[in-house]
Amino acid sequence: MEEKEIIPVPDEQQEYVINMGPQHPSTHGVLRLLVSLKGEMVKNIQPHVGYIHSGIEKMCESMTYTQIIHLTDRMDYISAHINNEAVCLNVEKALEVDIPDRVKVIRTIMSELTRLQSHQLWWACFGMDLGGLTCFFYGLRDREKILDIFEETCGGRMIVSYNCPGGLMYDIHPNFQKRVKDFIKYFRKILPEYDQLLTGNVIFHERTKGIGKLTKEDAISFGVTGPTGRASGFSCDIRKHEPYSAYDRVQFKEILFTEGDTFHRYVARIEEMWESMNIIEQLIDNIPEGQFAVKMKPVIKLPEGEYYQRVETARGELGVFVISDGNKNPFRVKFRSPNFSNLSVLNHIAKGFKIADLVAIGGSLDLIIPDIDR
Amino acid sequence: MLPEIVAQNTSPSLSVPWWKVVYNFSPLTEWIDKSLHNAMTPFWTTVTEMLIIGVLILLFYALVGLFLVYAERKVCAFMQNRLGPNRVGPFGIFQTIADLFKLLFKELVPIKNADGFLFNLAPYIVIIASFMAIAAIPFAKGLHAIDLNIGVLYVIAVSAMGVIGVLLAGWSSNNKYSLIGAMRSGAQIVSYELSVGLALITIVIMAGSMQLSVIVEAQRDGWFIFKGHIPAFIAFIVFLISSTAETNRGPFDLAEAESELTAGYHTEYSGIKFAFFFLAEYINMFIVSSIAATVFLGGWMPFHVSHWEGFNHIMDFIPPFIWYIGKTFFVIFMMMWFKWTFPRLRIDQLLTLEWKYLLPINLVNVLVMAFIVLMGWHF
Amino acid sequence: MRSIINYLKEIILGVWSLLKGMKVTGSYFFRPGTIITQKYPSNRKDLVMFDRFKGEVVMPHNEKNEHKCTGCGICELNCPNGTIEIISKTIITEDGKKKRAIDKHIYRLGMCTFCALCVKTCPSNALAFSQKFEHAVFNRALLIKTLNKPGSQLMKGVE
Amino acid sequence: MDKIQLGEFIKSIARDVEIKEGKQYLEVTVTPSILYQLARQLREKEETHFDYLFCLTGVDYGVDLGVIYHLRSTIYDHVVVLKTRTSDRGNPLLDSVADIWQTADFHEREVYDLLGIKFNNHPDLRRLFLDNSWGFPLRKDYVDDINIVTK
Repeated sequence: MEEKEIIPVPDEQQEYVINMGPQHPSTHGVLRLLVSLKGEMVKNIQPHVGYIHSGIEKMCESMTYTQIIHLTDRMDYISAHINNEAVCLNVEKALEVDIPDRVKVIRTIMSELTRLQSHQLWWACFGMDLGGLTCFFYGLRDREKILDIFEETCGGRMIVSYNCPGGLMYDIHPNFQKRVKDFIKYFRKILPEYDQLLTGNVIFHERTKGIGKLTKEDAISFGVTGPTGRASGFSCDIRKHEPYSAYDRVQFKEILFTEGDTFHRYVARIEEMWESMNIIEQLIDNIPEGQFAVKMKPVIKLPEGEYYQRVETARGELGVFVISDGNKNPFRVKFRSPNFSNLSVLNHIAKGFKIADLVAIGGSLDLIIPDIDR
Repeated sequence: MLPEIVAQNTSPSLSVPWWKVVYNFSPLTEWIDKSLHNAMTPFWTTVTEMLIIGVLILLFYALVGLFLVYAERKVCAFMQNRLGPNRVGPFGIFQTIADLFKLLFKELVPIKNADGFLFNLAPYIVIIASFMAIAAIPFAKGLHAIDLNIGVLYVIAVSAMGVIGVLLAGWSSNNKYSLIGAMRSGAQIVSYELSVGLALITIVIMAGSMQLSVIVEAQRDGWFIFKGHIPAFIAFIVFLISSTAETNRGPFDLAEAESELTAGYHTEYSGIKFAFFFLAEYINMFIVSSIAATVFLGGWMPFHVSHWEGFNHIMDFIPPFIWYIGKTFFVIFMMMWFKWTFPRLRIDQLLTLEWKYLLPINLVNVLVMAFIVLMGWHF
Repeated sequence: MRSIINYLKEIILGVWSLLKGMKVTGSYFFRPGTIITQKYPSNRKDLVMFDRFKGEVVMPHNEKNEHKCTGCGICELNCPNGTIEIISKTIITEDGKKKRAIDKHIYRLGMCTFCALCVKTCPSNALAFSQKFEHAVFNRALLIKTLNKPGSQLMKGVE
Repeated sequence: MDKIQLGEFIKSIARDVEIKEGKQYLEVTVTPSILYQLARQLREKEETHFDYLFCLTGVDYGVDLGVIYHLRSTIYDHVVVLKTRTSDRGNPLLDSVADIWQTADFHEREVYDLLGIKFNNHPDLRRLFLDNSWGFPLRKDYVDDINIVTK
């Protein structure tokens, strides 16, 4: 980079540009935002991504389908299980394999647990973004309990690697049901405490209400999905629209708001935690007996064609688009990651607000940077 | 009128129990003063006294700073279901000392294009401001460095000087985050100084004096927070809020807002210079808490309930210094509790809170208080 | 008048919501029983990992220093990131036949992502996960491990 | 609308389209020249109302470079896949749809970054992940001896 000559700029065009990131406490990873300020007011935001671009799509082209699953863990590492499930579902759909009910139910429970722990972590970080550091520890304290459940059954805490084409790597641990039930009982008591600490707080209301409004039309146009999109009234819950696994046999509400501000993005996630607990409670006692995996061929070859599978991760719609040419490696894999689209809306909604609001809005979008960069 | 009260109280009468005599530090300080006068000329006496007091305050300063850092870490840890420091020494009590050594040995990173003189000056201004304020605080009867007749005003004036250091630090660091932090801090202190002053004036109206020792003496038969009905209580709450803001502590820590400005005005500081800012923050907290304790909670005066003689005697038996420290730490605990519970305010909300809520309430409060005092309705 | 009432109501409700928050943190402050901190290095003895915990890949040997690895190389094929390298040799069995056998099963812990594909796909169940989780070493070369012990042999009856 | 109706509708509004019923979605292959017009019509026509572009994929087919658009209507819940390809590897140029669906802004930048397909009328066509001196890694003829290790 050569140094630029300094040219005097007229007053009204002068910008106070700050680099938020790549190392910044509130960008949750190595996201760099080039923020132009006027006083405290944000005039323009340019996101610079790619600091942890790992070329997962390129790597997938030289890997087998079984191996791809374990790469997807590293994309959205907070909802790793759901990413795995997306690839598995895509492969199973392409091969037209019939999956046992047991697998479907376990996958659903695991997905919902993943969603719960992801929202807990988000709540923790969102509280911290707004300056309430205690939230962080409460959120992580409760998240540990889910991670323990994961560790007991899957052997990994965050990066679970529990799915494989045709089912699961291993059966659930004998303690699984008891632990999950204990956790739900515990968390139903704790979640109102979250509300007392943050949701009802007058400072929190002031900080979030009416901040970063996103209309439904913009949400659709920008492809903003997940709780962020649903807070704007964009009905985009894949679990409802294209039910996969066992979502068609459970009763749950799609959380929809119309306001679309930071506060409602927050409330949408809190409500989703309640819904996730409802879903788990409906399924945990009714795990059908049966195999935990279907016997698959050692080398999986998808028939030639294009396959698209959408799932609902904790942050929105994850799409796995596989173009197969009949070989054991895919011809092209595209991951339509929710955070990528959610990031693109940041400039649109945070313009005109203050720096502190930018942090709050960024927190409410719940960005996971490796998922943006892939 | 004022000298009379002081004179009256400094001469111990025989009917007073022995511990009250022991707990009065004025004979001791007077004796030191007299013996120094006998030994040397008045000029050198003053110099020696200044030196002794300076060293004592410095020691006290360092000890309080270290303890408060430890206390804050423990308090926040317990609120967050953690243990806090627990490695260095029993219950981690030497953790802050270890941190101090770490900070002492850390490299002072020179900043490119920074204004070197101001950059180095800023931490000293911040620490001197808090250092000066501590001089006027009465720790026990007869135990303060200087008993100014405008003590309250002096403390407000001096503690507000710290913001100059913050502004200088932000401006001279050649860092955009620091500058935003400093500007925020400037706006914040200018506004909240008003509330602090008005809240104290409410009590000054009641006490009829700005001299801190007189204010404490006036609370012999009841603390002002109880004596002054609701206005005194409101003034206490307002003082608590605005002094939290004045010390740049959460939820008003916008100047260093970690999640927005990384570390605000002290982003570029390292080593001992950073330690100065860090220490000054805690000492400022200590100062505003001790002012709150002195003005509202009766300073070193023990807690008395009228007609409960036995209870009052037991209360009298506790040394005044303990009373003073206890009250101060109660206020400090409240401030820590605030910090570790609430999310941070935004800059415009911070100013809204001051100009739209605290200031009107305060002004009305002062009026009400003046009226109460005029009518003699207080206890 | 109404605006004044609203103004006061706003203040009182605001303060009330703040007090509710303070109740939560305060209640935890006075209940040290809820502390969840683990004093890690000193509680090593009673720190038991779950039996499925994926610490590192090991090759279990029995007391006769025998393992089950035939050196087929399926784990090497299945590994997504080239963690495993198998160096095989040819041995002559008792009945005079030439046979492929394992010389070195090299496992690079630093590259492993603990996906468990090698353990799951091994046809003779020669690999397993250990519960060890303290992997920090001072030299990167120490992370390259040879899983079969020196002088070990294939267990009888494993093909 | 179901797949057949959709296909017939698209045939009625655009010529030179090749319509294939895929396993999942209706796949419509168009030439780059009419892509923008068709996309605009699909978005604006009341009967189709494809207001949600949920995936935009750039593909290197070996010879051709192509882009695949997955469109969905949030009202009717039907999906269509638009495909287009260009054989000009040196200077592939397509029309940007960023003014129809704002999400295409970032997605097209990603495609430009990884495959080198340029988009006309894109508001801010810069590289997204990689720096300017880098090649286009998702192309099949991309070689990188340092960063790509093969066994």
